[in-house]
Amino acid sequence: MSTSTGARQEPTGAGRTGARSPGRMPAAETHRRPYRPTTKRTWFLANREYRAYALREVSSVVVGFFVFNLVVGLVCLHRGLESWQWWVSLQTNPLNLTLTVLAVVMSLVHATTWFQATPKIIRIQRGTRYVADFWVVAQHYLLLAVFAAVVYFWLGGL
Amino acid sequence: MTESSHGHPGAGASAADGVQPVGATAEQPEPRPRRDGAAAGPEAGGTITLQVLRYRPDREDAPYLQDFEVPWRTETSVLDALTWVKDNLEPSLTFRWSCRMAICGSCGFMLNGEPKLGCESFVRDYAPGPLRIEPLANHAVERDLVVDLEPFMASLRAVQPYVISDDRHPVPEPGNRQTPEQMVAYGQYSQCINCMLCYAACPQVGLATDFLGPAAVTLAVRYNKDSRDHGADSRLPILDNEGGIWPCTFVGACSTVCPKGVDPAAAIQQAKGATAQAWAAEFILPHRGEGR
Amino acid sequence: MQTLRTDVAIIGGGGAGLRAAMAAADTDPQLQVLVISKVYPMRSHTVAAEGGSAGVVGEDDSLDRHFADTVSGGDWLCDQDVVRYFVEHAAEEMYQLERWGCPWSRRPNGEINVRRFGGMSQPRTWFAADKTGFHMLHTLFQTSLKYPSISRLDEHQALDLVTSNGRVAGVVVYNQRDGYPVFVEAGAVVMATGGAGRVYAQNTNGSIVTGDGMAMAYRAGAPLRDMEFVQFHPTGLPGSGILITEGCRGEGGVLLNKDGYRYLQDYGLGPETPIGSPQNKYMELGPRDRLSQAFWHEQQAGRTISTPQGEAVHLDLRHLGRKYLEERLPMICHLAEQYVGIDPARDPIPVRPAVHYMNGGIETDVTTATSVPGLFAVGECASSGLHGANRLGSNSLAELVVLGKVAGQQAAALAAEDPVGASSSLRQEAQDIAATYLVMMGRGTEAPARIRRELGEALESGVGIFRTGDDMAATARTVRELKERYTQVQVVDTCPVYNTDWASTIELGAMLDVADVIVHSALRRQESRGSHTRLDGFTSRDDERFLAHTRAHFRASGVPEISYHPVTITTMPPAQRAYGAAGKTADAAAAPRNTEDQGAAQ
Amino acid sequence: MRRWQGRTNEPLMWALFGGGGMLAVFTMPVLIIAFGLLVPFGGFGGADGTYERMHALLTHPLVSLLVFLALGLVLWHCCHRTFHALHDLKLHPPEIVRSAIYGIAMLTPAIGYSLSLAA
Ligand SMILES: Cc1cc2nc3c(=O)[nH]c(=O)nc-3n(C[C@H](O)[C@H](O)[C@H](O)COP(=O)(O)OP(=O)(O)OC[C@H]3O[C@@H](n4cnc5c(N)ncnc54)[C@H](O)[C@@H]3O)c2cc1C
Ligand code: SF4
Ligand code: F3S
Ligand code: FES
Repeated sequence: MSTSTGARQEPTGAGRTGARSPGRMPAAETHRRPYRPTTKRTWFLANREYRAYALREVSSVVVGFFVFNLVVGLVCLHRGLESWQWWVSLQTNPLNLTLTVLAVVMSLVHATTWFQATPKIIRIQRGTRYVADFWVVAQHYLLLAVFAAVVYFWLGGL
Repeated sequence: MTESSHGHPGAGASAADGVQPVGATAEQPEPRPRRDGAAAGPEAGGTITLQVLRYRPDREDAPYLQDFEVPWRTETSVLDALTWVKDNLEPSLTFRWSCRMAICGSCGFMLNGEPKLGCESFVRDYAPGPLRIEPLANHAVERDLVVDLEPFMASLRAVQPYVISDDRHPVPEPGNRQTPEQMVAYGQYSQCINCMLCYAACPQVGLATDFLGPAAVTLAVRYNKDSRDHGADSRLPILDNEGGIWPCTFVGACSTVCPKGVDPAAAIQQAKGATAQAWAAEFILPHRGEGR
Repeated sequence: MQTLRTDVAIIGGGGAGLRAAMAAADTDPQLQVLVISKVYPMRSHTVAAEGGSAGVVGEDDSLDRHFADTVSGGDWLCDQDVVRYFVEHAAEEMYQLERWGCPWSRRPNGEINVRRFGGMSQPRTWFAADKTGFHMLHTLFQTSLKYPSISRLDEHQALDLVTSNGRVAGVVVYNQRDGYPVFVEAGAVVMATGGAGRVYAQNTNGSIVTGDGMAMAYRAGAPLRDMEFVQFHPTGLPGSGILITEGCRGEGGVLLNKDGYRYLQDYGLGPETPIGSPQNKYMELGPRDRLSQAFWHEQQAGRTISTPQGEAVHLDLRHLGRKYLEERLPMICHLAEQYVGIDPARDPIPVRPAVHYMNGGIETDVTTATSVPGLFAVGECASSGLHGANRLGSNSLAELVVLGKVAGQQAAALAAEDPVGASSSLRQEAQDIAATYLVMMGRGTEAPARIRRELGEALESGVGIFRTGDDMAATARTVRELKERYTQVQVVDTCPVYNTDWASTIELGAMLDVADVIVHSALRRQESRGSHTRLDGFTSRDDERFLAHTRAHFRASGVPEISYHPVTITTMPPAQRAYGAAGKTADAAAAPRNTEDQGAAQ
Repeated sequence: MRRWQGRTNEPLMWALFGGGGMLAVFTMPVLIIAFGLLVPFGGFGGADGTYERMHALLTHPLVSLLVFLALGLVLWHCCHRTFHALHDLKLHPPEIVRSAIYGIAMLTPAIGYSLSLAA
């Protein structure tokens, strides 16, 4: 055991007069040799929960691509019928279509994960209890349905 | 240092003076209450292989797994199993524990890669094994299953986890009134036992070394939401900071693993909301919060 | 060797130590206060306390009642000046905790709520659900972070006190994280290291509750007092000993034997109170010693329930309903579910007595000063004179803060007026102390785990709920023999950092010293009082000979030196200790000065 | 506005991210199905029919502005997550990358709107 070294440490705090930052006393010498594991770059594959998280994050990227697509569409709309027809037919392009199908799936992933998460941020307290998550989530689905209906009737020309 | 085989561990230290620890023939672990009554399952038992991470800073440069064959019964917790190893096979195996009733927060380990309290996890749930026991992830390993808690202790202190009063809100004598409704606002966040499971679960803790982390932020939120406290402004600079709440990307694993249902993920997201509000308020009223 | 200089050194980061630290810092912000703890403070065993903390509030209660309950609960072995001081300051400290943020349970209007507790004539137990100790400890610890003058040595194990001319001048500690010993020089030392329940095989205590501080003070010359009074809690889980709080009974839980009969009515605690309306000091709300003894009798009569972990009785909470249980006793529900697979709303919980609390400890007066100058003691490691022969539930947590504050103030005052200077001879002494412990690493032949196990069993059999001279003598011999074997104890591990093999072996040394004192104190007390109950002819209280504190002094070789000294009695002369219906009459006769409110007593 | 060591503009970034997310989850699934599938495959009649109905409403400069802003907000949300995903991959991108990513979110609708006005 080489624990007690000969070197005699001078006192760190000088008692009544000594000012020292609070908290843990500083170590004078140490036998520590901590091993520091590092996070692997592929950590997000390690378990189900991380994979779900990764999927959620990726879903935004896909949704983002579609927003891009919509912006283009909107510009085309402004530029006249021909442009618009071009954009509409572009959507049926197999590559574009694949992306769209992926976007549908991802937007649903995106929406459902978001809906699951919101009750954590929005907590409605009633007396000594919180309103059950179910109601917060249900409200969200209702809003989604309302928007869907509006778009459906608008585009359907009703 | 050779990796020892089942029932023959500890070739290292004890060999020095020719004394071998008691072998696998030693006594059964201390009995624990078994599942009983309505929920009783059949009395089970057997032996299981524990693969325990070993790292002794004076001997090894890198950790390795050592196998131990351990007898168990229905009521044997993982902590009991480790204690049995320490008492009967390998006295140098090091891990923290105290209360053995899931309240002191000492005994967090990675069990087959998942952060768990050793005293509240039962071997029966891992039979037939093997069960891998490692120190909490995202922490520096001091020795065997003991990890470095000092960074957390620094975060804990940083968030000012105490009631802060100010001139406009003098503390009433003899004490405050606080309705059960007001207690609910922070009650859940006051249940944290500082067990660090959430730190082990949160990837951002591993990625951002200066992240305050789930439990420390939760504690700040606990006080911010306490009707007796007026310190939210004072805690803002710690939370609204590069290493404060922002490294959190709402992975949510912290809440999944929390043994006390604290839900740190919720606390952090609420802190983000409150911080954004404070930001907006200062944007509109630039002098808000200054001079205090 | 590294030397640190501080004004007040507090050994122990539990409720008592932290309260003392804050009081010392408040007394004189110029002083350096150092909290030394072998675990991070929030791991201290105060965290495990469930039920609550006593403090008189409200119109229906009075300080005199709390006083009377405590003194009779302690079977008149309490120092009444201390009890008086304690009851007068308990509520004030509970409010202090409130202002620091402790989440006490409340009434709907926002006022403090109190619950019933065993042996207390009124509901006066403050509680934070069933995690009172947890919330108190975390509140204290977190609040202590506010003080710039409080520093800490976490995960530093205290090894021994250093004295200079009979005055305590510091303590040698071992830094587990960095792996070296440190000499802490201090103007005053406060011992707040908690109990020693781990000396018994079946106990409700955590692994760190090993009586280190008691042993350190004892070796430094401070007597250990009343150590034979070991409290058994009637409701531990069989096997593990995990505590099922008295709060369960306070809320209306009942104890049943194997025939489903509420057996307590047969042991002077009746008449049976109707299910759902518990009454203070009746039946399940009798004191712990009586309830544990009743269990023993039932077991002798074969009316207990056999479980694989030994005999048990049933604690029935079913009538309280799931909603109420989850609100008032959430942790109990969780513990029962986890550790015995029981849903308390559907099935009764098997329970049995387990060692819970050391009523005795390092002798102190009302100022927490020990007989060794410079050394104070507080909390479970101390015997302040408050608990006498049997502590009432919820008096201990309150004691931590009431007397913790006193200890901090006293230590600060001493450190300020009489600072001890550093001297090289002291440092040499410290170095020698460290060396005697450090050489243990990598030596010896006797497996400590085995000694520990045998010790626990010996104490269970000799100084358990009921005692006889023969059994005690046998246990005394066993302890001696174990102490002998301990001189050859084996420490395999030689790693300087986090050497828990070594650390727990040092704890075992402390446990042996404490156990030795327990047995010898018990052997000499030829009467039955409080938690010391004999079966061999000394079955009743003997105020003639034993209305006195037992005092055990350390002797380097041989058994402890036992002597007696008088109990301080101020206003409440010894009377019969009775509960249930008998208690009502006895109380009326015995209680001091409070005759005006006796009518509402029950 | 108070300043302190380490303070970031993250509250603003996060608030916009949250707003965009909220908008995205209520609208995007619907918009993707409607414009990515139903419109191109004649779910609402021919392209000229939808053109009629949409052109009438969406070419109003104010409505158009609002729509571009909304799309920008959603894009902000997506870019914010993309940026953090880089961090998750242990790529700690320099400031310029960060500016570029959030820049996409701001420039895309801006350019779109100017082109529309020009049309
Ligand atoms: C399960 C349980 C439930 C209880 N419930 C109640 C209740 O409801 N009401 C009530 O009034 N009482 C209750 N009690 C009793 C009460 O909780 C304890 O008596 C009290 O908490 C002891 O506090 P303490 O501060 O003295 O010691 P502890 O909290 O045990 O702290 C001891 C401190 O000393 C340190 N220490 C010890 N040895 C050393 C050393 N060698 N070197 C350095 N540091 C050291 C430890 O690290 C720790 O920080 C309960 C006890 C138990 C076990
Ligand atoms: S929040 Fe939960 S998991 Fe994290 S430290 Fe606290 S109790 Fe443990
Ligand atoms: S897991 Fe980590 S990223 Fe946030 S929600 Fe929890 S702290
Ligand atoms: S030992 Fe205390 S939490 Fe497990």
